[in-house]
Amino acid sequence: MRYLPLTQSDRDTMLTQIGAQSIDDLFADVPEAARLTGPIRGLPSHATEMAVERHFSALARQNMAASHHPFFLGCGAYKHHVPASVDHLIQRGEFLTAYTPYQPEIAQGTLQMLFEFQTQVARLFGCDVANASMYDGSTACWEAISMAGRITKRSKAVLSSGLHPHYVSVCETMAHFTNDMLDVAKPDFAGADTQRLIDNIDEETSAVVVQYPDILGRIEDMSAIAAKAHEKGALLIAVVTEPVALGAIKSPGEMGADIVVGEGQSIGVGLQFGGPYVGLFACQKKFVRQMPGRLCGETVDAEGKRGFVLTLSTREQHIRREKATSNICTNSGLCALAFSIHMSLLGERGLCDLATLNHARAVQAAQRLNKVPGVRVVNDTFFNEFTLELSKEARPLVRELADRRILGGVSLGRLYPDVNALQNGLVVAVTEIVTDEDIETFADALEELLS
Amino acid sequence: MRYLPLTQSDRDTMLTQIGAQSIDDLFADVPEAARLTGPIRGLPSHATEMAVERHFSALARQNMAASHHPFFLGCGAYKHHVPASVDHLIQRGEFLTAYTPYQPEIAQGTLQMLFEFQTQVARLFGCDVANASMYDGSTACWEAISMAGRITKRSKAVLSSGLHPHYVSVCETMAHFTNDMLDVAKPDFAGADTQRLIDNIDEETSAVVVQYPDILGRIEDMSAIAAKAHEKGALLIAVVTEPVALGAIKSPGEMGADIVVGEGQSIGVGLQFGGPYVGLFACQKKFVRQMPGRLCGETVDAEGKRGFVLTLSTREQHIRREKATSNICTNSGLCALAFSIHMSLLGERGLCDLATLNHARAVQAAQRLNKVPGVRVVNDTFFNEFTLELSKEARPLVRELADRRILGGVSLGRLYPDVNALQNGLVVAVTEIVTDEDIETFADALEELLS
Amino acid sequence: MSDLNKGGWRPEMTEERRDEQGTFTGNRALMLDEALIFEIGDSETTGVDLADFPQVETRLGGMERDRRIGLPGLSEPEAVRHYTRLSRQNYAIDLGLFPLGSCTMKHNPRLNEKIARMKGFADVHPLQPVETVQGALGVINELAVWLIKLTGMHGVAMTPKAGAHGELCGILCIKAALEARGEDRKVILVPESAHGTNPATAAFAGYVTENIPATPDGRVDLEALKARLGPDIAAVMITNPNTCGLFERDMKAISDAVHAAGGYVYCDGANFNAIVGRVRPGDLGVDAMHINLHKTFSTPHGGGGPGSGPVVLSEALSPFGPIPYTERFGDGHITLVEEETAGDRHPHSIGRMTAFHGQMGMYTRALAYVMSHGADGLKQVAEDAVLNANYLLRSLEDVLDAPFGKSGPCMHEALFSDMGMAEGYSTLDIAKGLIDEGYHPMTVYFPLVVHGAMLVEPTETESKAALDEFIGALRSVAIRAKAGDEALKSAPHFAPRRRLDETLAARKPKLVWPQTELAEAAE
Amino acid sequence: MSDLNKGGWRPEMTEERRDEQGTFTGNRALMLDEALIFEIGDSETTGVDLADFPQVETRLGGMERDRRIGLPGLSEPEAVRHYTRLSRQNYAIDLGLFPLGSCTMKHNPRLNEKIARMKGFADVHPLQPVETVQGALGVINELAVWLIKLTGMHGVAMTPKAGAHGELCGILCIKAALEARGEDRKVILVPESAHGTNPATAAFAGYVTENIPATPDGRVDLEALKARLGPDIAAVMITNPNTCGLFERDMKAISDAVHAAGGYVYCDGANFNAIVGRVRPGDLGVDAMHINLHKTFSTPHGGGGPGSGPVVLSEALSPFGPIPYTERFGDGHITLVEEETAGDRHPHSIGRMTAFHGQMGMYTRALAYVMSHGADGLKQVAEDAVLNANYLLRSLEDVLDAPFGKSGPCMHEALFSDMGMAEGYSTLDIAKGLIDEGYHPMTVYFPLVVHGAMLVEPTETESKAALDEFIGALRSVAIRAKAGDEALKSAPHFAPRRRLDETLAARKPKLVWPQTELAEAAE
Ligand SMILES: Cc1ncc(COP(=O)(O)O)c(C=O)c1O
Ligand SMILES: Cc1ncc(COP(=O)(O)O)c(C=O)c1O
Repeated sequence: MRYLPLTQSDRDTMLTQIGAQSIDDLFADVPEAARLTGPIRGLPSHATEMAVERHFSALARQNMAASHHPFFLGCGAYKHHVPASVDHLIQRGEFLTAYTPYQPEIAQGTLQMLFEFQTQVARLFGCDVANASMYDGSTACWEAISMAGRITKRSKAVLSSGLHPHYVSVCETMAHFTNDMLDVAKPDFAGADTQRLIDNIDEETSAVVVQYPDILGRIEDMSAIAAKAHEKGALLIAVVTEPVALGAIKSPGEMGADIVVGEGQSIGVGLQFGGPYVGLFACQKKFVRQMPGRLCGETVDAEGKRGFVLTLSTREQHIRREKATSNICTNSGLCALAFSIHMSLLGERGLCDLATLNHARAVQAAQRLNKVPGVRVVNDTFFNEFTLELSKEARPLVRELADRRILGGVSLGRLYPDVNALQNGLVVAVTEIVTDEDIETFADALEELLS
Repeated sequence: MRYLPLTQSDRDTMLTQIGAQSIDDLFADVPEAARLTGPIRGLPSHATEMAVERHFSALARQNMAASHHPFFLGCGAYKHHVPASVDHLIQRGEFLTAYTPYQPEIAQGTLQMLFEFQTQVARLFGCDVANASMYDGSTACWEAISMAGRITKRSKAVLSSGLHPHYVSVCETMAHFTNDMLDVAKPDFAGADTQRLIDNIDEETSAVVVQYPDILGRIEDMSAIAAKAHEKGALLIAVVTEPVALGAIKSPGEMGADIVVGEGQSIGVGLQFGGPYVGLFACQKKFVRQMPGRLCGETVDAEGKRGFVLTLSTREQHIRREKATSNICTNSGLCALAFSIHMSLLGERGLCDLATLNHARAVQAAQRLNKVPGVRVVNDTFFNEFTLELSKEARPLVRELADRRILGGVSLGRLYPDVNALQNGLVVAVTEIVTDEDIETFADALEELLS
Repeated sequence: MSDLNKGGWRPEMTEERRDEQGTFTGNRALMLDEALIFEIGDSETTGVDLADFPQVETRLGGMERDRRIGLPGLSEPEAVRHYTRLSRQNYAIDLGLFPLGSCTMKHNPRLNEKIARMKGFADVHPLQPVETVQGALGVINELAVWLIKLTGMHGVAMTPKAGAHGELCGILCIKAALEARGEDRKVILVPESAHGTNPATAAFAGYVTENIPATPDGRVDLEALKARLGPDIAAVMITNPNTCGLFERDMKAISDAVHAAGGYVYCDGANFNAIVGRVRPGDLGVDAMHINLHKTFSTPHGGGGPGSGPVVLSEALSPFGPIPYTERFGDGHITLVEEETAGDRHPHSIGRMTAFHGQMGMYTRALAYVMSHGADGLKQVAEDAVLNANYLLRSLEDVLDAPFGKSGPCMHEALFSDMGMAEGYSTLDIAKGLIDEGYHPMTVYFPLVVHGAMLVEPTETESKAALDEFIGALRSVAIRAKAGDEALKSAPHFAPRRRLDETLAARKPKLVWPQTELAEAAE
Repeated sequence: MSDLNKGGWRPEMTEERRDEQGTFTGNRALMLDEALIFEIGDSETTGVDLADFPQVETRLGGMERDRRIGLPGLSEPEAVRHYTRLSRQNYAIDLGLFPLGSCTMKHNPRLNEKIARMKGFADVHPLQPVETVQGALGVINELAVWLIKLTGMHGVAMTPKAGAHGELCGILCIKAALEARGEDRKVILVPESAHGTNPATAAFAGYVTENIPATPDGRVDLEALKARLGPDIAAVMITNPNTCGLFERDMKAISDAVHAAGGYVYCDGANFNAIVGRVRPGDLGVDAMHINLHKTFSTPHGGGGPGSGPVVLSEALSPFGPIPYTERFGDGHITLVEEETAGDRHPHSIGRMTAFHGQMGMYTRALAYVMSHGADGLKQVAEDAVLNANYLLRSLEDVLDAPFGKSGPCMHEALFSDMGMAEGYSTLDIAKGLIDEGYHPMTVYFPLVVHGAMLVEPTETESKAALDEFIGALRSVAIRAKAGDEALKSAPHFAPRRRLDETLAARKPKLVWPQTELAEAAE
């Protein structure tokens, strides 16, 4: 077998040397009843590389790949062009096949990269510090609520109706078992629920959670929410699912967010059918010891040279066990690397230009689609994603578009199957990958399907 | 521009520091008349990575890729399954972006690999030594003839009719200008021209050149040719275009070949529409100082540690200039690496099994195709490639097969447009990538097209 | 005669800037130092070219950014070099044996990398209509079947993002099952030798944890455990094989006892590599077990992640598994059970563990891995992993103390303590000495139950020659630690950095590069 | 109590095997030694799994192999590690500045690697029906158009496999043109500063070579050249910019003179990077010039190749270009002119230079490169390359002798001599000193016209900061060479190997691993 270096004669020699009769001797502690005598039944036997590759090629062909079709999906996962050098670099064996950098003398590559990543994320979010990544945006969101609970010693969080419904679900799963209270609401085409949030923050509130831009693509100023939260001793948690937006709009930190979490997939990582992604987690300095996850810090070595280590580990499970700030261990290191490389390639100029380009394309698309009879753009404000209200239910329409080889957005019916008022909503994302032709094709198809 | 690190302010600073008014000062030696004032006209301006990638995707889609269709082409280029690790490893920046190992202290990676490659090639071909690669099989073939000329001080080479016609062409191009004599002939379904070769070797003959297996896929014993050549003071040059064959059949060295050249594409490199490929070049020890190309040799460093260097450079152009054994400089290093990695992964067991598998599939295919009315298998012997004589002209038929999405072999009409007797010939290669289904599909299509 | 540089400008760097070892750059031939992106890049440089943008009226609603962010950019050549040079300061499986106990640092096949990058998997959006992602759903479903059969369990929750997330999912399912029975048990029992994520997870899910006592031979004390069982015990969390490298002989009896007391058995499956294809946890009475695809199933660790932690579930727990999940119909079509249909099809679900479908990129790799090995090959994996560990154990126990060396064969890892080292020498010195020898050290100071623990896991992807070389190096270092070799106290000597001051890092945390320094560096 | 190892077996390696620096393995942390595949592998091990083969009656005609070959095999983990470890003993552009004069070691964009691997290019057979490879032919054709326009020439022969092969192709075209005129000229004039391939090529094509005299300022001596022209001169081969880093001011006059004397002008285009987009060789009267796609057009050097050397041709030489080549029709369809059609379409062709269509894998990369830069970007490439070189020249000329420093601005490379070093110190010491500083040395001892030549070519893909660091390092080393620093004589100190004994290698060539040693090693 190609992955197993031991030859049969190696095995025999080694068994003899350690005084075992056969390999079964080494499994002597397994109770008789649980010992299997042959390979597990009902599973195939080994396969050649070629056979495996062909199997997957056949499966891959059953999927419509984003780059082969006009593509307008967003809602928490965005398709951007990722430079080829990113994927080349993350495949360097020294990055790909390294473990968590617990031995810093031979892990400076990963550590320095994490330090750079943390700085990039903190600056982008307008925060003092950021950690070395979480699983994804949705789990980071719950971790932020949980952290706010530890800080405020309160257990009620007020969630914006504009928070991604899957993020809400993840929080609900956890809150149900931790006896936390979540104040939730569903989105409304009429506008964001800033006022509801402000009204509902009270002395019991640990945090108010606002997505920016929100699930329908709207951009709202969070300053007033932050002010009210701080007045009541609560924290403002901002959630960013499209970090590219921050090349064009104010950072949440500027508006007073105490914790900012986000999904970093959009930069460097790609769609990947939902994972692995990379959770971004930043906060203001005073909360650093309540942060979940790994942190990389600068220090010096025995010769006084600058170097990096994982630090403040007394927050973490491997040191603090049941008293840790989170149970997270393995995080999303390689995706953080991809994010960081892509962000270094962009730089401030590139990120801002990319944001401007995305916005410009989205505005063009919104104008064009708004002209289609039976289509109304819901948003007053948006970055690269906006919501259409259609004259028909959106969910079947999305399938019809797919039949025409157009991946035409995310229907709100998929996200909110139980909210009648949203069934005609279609969330459309437009990034730099969308061409004029794509927009025309989409508009034409919509026109036909809606008439 | 993404590949240019100088900023405009860097440029200005540097120009000022070196005392130039403008960049034009640095081009002052270019005569006025040849100075262009702006970008060259008629060429597009810079393009984004995404735009370039899309351009090539569109071009790539216009080609029928071998792995997407039943595929039976050979004749000097073979499709084998190359393990994914090969391509991963040759993309290591330290291999990919290194230069020729002229500074051995920081090029031991490339050098040790070349030493291993040379040993693999020499052993495979049954020779004492091999060089660090040539451009491809066809140019290696001429280099061998040229080398035989230097050794024997004669200038007539007898070429087997089974030698790849493109290789013959390359030799003819050169021989025309170097005033060498080539005794050539066209292949014949009746059998190999071993006797012609033996008969034509005389005291003027520098070398006799025999392809093994030959262009029609036939396998002939070269021992008698070697004996006659040696008797007359000539050399036997064997040419191997499908090195996988040598996992199943005797090496040319065993049969008395003095120089063995070949095309290494088949192992590790892939089809690549004809290039880059890798020329293999091996010979017996006594001829080593007449070899063309680079050689890597073992030595020790100042501390006595084993190390490798390029050696016997007095054969080469950079030292010997017009007296060099060849003008070759850049060779095919990275393809040699791919070859060597794939060969190390195979090992003797893997190579022999691969050869057995290829042969078995080919025999199955030959049996099946031979049953198609209007088809006759020409070969008595073959490895993984054989020739069919069809009841129709093969060249248009190959195009008709392509219309049915079958890449059904190489027509002899393409290779020998001027030899009438060969127009119904179709050379079919069958490697491990061919499935039973592929064979059936091919046979069925042939049956239809020939009826 | 050139007109250039008449002024005779020269750079200001003739002065000697050489360090102790005599180089100007601080480099050592191929060991290259590398500055931070904040020192190299500047905010106007970019390594990405973009199309011109059309002029439009913005719809940003007055929220335009008006401050600079402070993100340095690099041209592509600078970026490639920066990250390539950084990478060279890392150790990795691709460089050599990586014997981190509990981490299963096995070879990561490159075929899997290739497959994960096929556009049909890598370039698909999680919210595409299910009809357009049948192949992607197929991968998830096929892998689910493999995991269920390999473990002999009833169901599997695929979405957890890593081992700890899988633990959380399993514990929540247990909590949900108890809730469904109307019970509110408060305590989870966890052995002291357990990985930190076990108690952390229990706490994260709102439980209190208590210790499970161990026997002197390194296993769960069945009688003591039984004595503690009762109506307040929600579950036990047991690692099997355990972190001392031993198989829990009494696992089935433990499960039976826990079940009899109305609790559930959570098994930490991080060490599944020792038994995959040879023992099915389902046969031992386990209710939930996470599988680290980034351990047993060869997906790369990536310097810390991403991983993937599917949890296999018993029949009792399966109804509570999270959404979304895949269901295959007779005709081969696959559907996704999520919010809309969960109400009917999966009413007891705990809900979502994560936004989308989990770690697709790891599923492709893991499925490619299990298909490559097949059921026969996976059995061989376990056997070779265990053989390699036992070979190591027996090759080292005369120079390193093996506290449980007499407790039976070890499984896929061998545990040593620091007993017998010279005064003032510790496990840390052995670890740092191994670095100089060209190895990543083993796991150190874990599990906590052994003093100065060294947990050595070679995995099955090491050849005998590689093991022998490692054994030689470790013996040499161990002997030096016993002899009190001074040089060992200051190891590593040859790594990119000497020992790093972790106390300083924690005392005065510098977690980001200061904003002001960018401006300066960029000048 | 374990029953294992009752005999108390221990490995036989407790004895000290530590080297001078104190390690057992000989490794230095991340600088890892690596044995040969013949020492690691054995002939029964394989890293490739194959399908079972059907039993058939063989058709090998009794030629079955009956001896063993002696090819060692490695499992995949061993292979990945072997080559990864080897790679780490190399310097490369990806690691740092690689200032090899005449080699144009510029950044190799990763986009190009991705494109070259698209199945539509990488997985296509050279003899497929042309209808099935229109996109591949399109790449060749598009690149041909770029090369013709960039050089202002009439045609291009795409198939040559590298620079020297391009030279050969160009010289054969010249020979064919002369032959067509019924002339048999015997001599090609080549300056002493020319690259070795120039005279070697001329000789390979059956010519004798003679020197072209140079002026003291480092350029061709036009008057002396004119004096030598005559009916025996087939061609001159001139490198422009030349290998002293200077532009041949008189190039047009040279061409005119050669043409007037009935000869042809071959230009070595290895240094095209200095002028691409700014000067068209066609405007200087050149008849043939090869272009190293692996220099100016960024295709990777790969540790020695593969390259690609298309030759652009003047109207006079175009009829003689090799087959096959592509022709695009008005409707976009592309045809391949090869044996069958050459008779009608291209009757004077010299024939094939190589079996197939040349270096497809390099065409894709080069075309991606020129498209990325565009005509505007390529002009900037030349300007930045020249600026960087001049900046280096002026930053170093006070510590290193620049023999042609007063001959005008340099082009894309700067030339220095060893004048002024301390007794016993040479260019070699500077080169080896740079290795310790973390750099690949410049080209040394070439061109031959300068004593102890050092030819430094930074390329345009280096930042100012990278240049400054290199300048500092080179100044430091140069000053040490002038001061006679002992340590420099034994440099490099930190590389994987110290200076290697090249004499020994040549005196007792060991070019392959001896067969017998495999058997031994495998035991
Ligand atoms: C025994 C054990 N349990 C649980 C975990 C946690 O797994 P993960 O890091 O994937 O969250 C680990 C991994 O380090 C482990 O070794
Ligand atoms: C000036 C010059 N001419 C010709 C060549 C030969 O090119 P190649 O190595 O591609 O054959 C080189 C390359 O080294 C060169 O520098």
